[in-house]
Amino acid sequence: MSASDSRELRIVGFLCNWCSYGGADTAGVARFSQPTDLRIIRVPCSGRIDPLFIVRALINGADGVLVSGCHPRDCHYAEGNFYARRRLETLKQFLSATGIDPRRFEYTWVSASEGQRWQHVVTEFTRRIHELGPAPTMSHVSDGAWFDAAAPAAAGQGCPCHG
Amino acid sequence: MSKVAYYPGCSGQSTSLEYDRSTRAVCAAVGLELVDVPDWSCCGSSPAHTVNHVLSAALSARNLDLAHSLGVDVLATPCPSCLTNLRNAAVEMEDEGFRGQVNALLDRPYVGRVDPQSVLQVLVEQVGVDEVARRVTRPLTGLRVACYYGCIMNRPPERMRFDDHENPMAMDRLMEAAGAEVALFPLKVECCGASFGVPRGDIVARLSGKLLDAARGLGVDAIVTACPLCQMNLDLRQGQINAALHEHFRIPVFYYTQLLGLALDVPRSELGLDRLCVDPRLALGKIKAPAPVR
Amino acid sequence: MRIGVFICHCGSNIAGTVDVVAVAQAAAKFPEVAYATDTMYACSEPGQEAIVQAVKEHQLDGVVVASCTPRMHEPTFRRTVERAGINRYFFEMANIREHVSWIGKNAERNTVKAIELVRMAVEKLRRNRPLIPKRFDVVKRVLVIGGGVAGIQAALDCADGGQEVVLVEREQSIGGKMAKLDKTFPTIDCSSCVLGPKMVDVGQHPKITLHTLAEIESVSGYVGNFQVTIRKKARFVDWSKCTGCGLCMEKCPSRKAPDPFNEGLCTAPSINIPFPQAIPKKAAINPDTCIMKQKGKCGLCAKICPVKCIDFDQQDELVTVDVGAIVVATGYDLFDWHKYPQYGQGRYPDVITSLQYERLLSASGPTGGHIKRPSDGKEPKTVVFIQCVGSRDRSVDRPYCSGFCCMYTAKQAILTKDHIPDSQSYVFYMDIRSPGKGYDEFTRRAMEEYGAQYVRGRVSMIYPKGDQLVVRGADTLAGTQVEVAADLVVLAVGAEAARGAVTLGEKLRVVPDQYGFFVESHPKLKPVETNTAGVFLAGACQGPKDIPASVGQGSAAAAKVLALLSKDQLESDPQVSRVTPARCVGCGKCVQTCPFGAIKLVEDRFGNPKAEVVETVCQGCGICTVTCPQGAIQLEHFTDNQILAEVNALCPPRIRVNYAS
Amino acid sequence: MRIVDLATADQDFIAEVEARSHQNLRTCYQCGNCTAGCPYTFVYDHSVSQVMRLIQLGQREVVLQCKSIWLCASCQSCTTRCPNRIDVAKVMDVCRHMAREQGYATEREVKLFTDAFLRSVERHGRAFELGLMADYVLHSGRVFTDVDLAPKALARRKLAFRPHAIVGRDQIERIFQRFRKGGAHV
Repeated sequence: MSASDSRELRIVGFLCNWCSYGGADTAGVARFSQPTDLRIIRVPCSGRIDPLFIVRALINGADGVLVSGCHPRDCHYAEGNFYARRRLETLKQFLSATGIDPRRFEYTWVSASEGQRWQHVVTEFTRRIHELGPAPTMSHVSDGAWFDAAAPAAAGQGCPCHG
Repeated sequence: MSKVAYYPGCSGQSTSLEYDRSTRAVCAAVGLELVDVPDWSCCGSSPAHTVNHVLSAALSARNLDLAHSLGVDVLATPCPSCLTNLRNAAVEMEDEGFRGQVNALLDRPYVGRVDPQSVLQVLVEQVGVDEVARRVTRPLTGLRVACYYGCIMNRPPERMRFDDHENPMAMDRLMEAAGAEVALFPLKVECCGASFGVPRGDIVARLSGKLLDAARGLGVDAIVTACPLCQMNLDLRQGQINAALHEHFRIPVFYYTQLLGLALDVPRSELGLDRLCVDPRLALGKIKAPAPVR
Repeated sequence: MRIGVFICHCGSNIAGTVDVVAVAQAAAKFPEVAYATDTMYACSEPGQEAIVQAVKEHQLDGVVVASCTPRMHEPTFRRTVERAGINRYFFEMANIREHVSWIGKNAERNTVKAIELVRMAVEKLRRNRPLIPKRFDVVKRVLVIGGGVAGIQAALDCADGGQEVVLVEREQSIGGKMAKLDKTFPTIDCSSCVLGPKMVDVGQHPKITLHTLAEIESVSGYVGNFQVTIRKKARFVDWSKCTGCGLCMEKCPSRKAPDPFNEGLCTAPSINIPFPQAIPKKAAINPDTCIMKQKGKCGLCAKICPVKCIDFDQQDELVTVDVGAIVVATGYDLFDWHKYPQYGQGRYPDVITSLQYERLLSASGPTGGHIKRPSDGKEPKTVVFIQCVGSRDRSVDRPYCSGFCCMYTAKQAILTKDHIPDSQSYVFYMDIRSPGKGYDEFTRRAMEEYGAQYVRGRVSMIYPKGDQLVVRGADTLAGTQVEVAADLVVLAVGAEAARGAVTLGEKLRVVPDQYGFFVESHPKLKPVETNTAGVFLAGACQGPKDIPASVGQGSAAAAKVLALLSKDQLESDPQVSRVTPARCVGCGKCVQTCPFGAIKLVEDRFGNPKAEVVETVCQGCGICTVTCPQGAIQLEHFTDNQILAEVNALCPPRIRVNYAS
Repeated sequence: MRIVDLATADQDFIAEVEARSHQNLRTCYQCGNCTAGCPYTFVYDHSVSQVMRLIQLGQREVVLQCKSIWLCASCQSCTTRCPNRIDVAKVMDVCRHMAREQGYATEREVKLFTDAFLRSVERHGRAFELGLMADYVLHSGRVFTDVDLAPKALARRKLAFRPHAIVGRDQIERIFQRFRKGGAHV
């Protein structure tokens, strides 16, 4: 099923200002058509993304969350994306424990010049989310339990920056 | 001792019987065990793939399956044309859709998971040039040769994944190991006219003539080949080429296994030197310490 | 709060696939929105004026503009709201062009998406705070990295503008690629005659400090206050004494190493001055080939030197400078043509690069300006030029056009005829790209006046025959294969990013594109700026460029630097982290994670450790905000509450089952 | 000279060649490198790069009736050196397949030799040179083909007088039978 001819799903993107937001701009300037499901929240750096933002989006009913930052070593703030990588990787591992399909969350690296790559990332991720379908209502899990389960990731447990 | 499946190819039964025999002898001499693919059939050669890729792959698939049943990883063939067909089939059948079409032509679905390689590749990569050099007892000192690989042994590189595709060196290195002097042949991978010998002899005359001319310009005693079709075009058809181009080429064209066999002191009866059309005796006379005739 | 929302048509760019009127109507119903309208061009003069008027008319204290990317016009609109009397951080932008109208064709979906993006912006704006920038002093000095023609121009313009300049060059002399060229197109000016005086000016300018044989070790700081460490490599010669007399070069017994200045066409002594016009004209020892450095004996140069300036024990030296701005002018390198095995991979000595050919043409080159082919020194009568070697070729990952090869090949064909009147040149080309002033006329002259035979097609292979090289190509205009026996083959090798560019980019926080060329801030409007404030680009480090374009960019970068350094103080971006001392437990995790050392631990009046942000040092990345276990440190303008408000705007919270438990 | 009406480009033809060869033909920018390296250009009626261009222009009849597609030996020079990584030899192969299917045989001898070869394989499981030569001579009527080589070849025992029939030759026969029945298109 193509993403464009079915009902739109709710996909939230967190993009760093310098690379991936620029990459999305580049894709737009080049008129690289993309599925329209994604809504982008701009943050200065992928290192600014608190795993709790992602968990919050998913609890609130987002069908997918996509994070994108600068390629490793290319971070505008030198090392923000390294912190992001560790946090997001930890989050990924914890997600399944909460009952959320970890495939609903993905992170990737796209530079400001990579418009085509951005188009590809959005298209593929949207396709994946449409294959998974709308996120199930999580009424059987308590909201608080979710946060409890996600807390280690959010607090960056197993992440060196949190000691 | 390394063990590989062996696919001689149709020409090894007739026009290039000496290539098959000398290949077997050389491999035995360097400790490479060849296990014949039982009841192998024709790979389809160029005619099959020029008609249809599924048909071509089906003809190869049967052989890949038979080789697979021997429990080896590598299927070695001396013939680059067979190699191309077998390799293309093996790679393309990784695609499920294509494999389905091929299976529709076969009695049993394809299972073969062997890697088709040229005997030359196996010799260089599994035995090693140094090991071959170590076993040389009668070096070809004094013999100056040009190595000609033919067009499809190494091309396209992504598919063949062996040696440099513009300047392959495997045969050059083996000939050096055998003690011969190797002239850098700039037309190593130029096509000789391939299988147009029968229907369009004029094409072969022009293309193979160009190769002979380049070899003559290098002042070599002989050309060394690894392809039955190339050898046939350059050797058997050398007279036709001379007639068509008003030339007087007289360059013997060896299989590399024949010269390697001489250097490894393989019995001459296994090398079939008498089956070459252009008399090789003058060239062999250049070898400083000629191998004794057995 | 009273928020005004302005939905831009951007002509038909947005209005073509977004119902802007519907978006404005929807926005009018959002909380705290007092006014919503659509506007033709929000960024135009009347568009901005309408915003100012609306602010006054409707007593607005916050503005949302839904138009293009904030990376383009956020500063524009911030100034607009400031003109209207609002703090400039009470402004938010919704990107409904690049992220909506230009990528989706379905008007209905686009409109819904635009509404949601506006909703997000409104929710964020409701939680904004007024921010006031701090001021800090600017270091009035500029660093120029790279001493090619672009860097030279930037350095001279900055110095002439009254600023102190530190010029760092990796090679022993400045001059770059241009110093190696014989003549320049389309005027056939002598390259060293044009460049030489500029090099001398650099050497003599009282405002310019030159470091050659030097590289950037590290960079820290921010616009107006960079700290740069420069590694001056050991040259084993005391340059304060060396007079450049060249006696050492004559006597050096080690002269087998290929001469890099002459592109390996000849050899150079181990102690060497690269070329007669070198600036600085000082000798340096190559430790890899020097017999004394390798074997511990020789020292002939030390004995012969009249001023005793040889110092075999010299070590690398680190120099630190403070600068307010940086110009990157690191140029390009030549494509390694050995990636084309069909051109011989170096097996044929008479297949050379275009830059090697420049050295053969140059009067100061290894053949004294006589074209002699490398194999046997014979004068070639048939010269074949092959264009696009490493350009416009996906198979070697160089799909871009190098831009200047068509022109220099035409020049070389002309010069060949000048040098050898009975010669014939052949040029294999795919397309002739000569869009500069006087350029196309120049390539026509090569064909019409100088008789160069242009052949439209690529060359498939080169092979030797006798003492010639057979070049086999195509003439696609004639529709067939062509062959020509050449005495010399010149490969018009393309340009690629300078080696080391990526590493340097990491230090400067300037991003390279996928081929290693540095990315400018905006391809149209900010061609010499980068995304790192205070770092500018000039010349071919941004992409292949010819000399006039490089010089133009050198001057452009200098103009940007001069404008920046004309201010005594700069405003720091107030979008920085802020600590709520009451929540801070002084764990110091933020101090450890801050990449800029912008956070320090101080004691409050009770002796408790508390984090404190140095506002002018903080770059506003927000890594600390995520790190803080207490939520005590928040990045202004991107606080947790603001981002969560955006999340909630997109995904409204569901009924909370058992939340209390 | 033939005038090409650009508006009547056969889009189905372009699509079919692309689908069967798995190549993006639009990436060809006519640099001519395929023609430059092709050893067979001298016998072609349209050079390889022209064939590529004619496909881009949707000129089905011109391409399928040209001699070049029959004279390509699949030597891989074009494929190996294409700057746009197009498998040109495969495109040539596919054009020949399509020409065959549509009953063209512009180079009759080449087609007859191919047919004779495959008949030999179908019959014996392996190629039987003497038999296929006889077959080819019979079908082509070129009775003197290579008769000059016979003494040399026979003296050196290069030609077997009997086919090397294999046990599983009925399996090969069935491959051909199924192929003809299905008329597989790839």
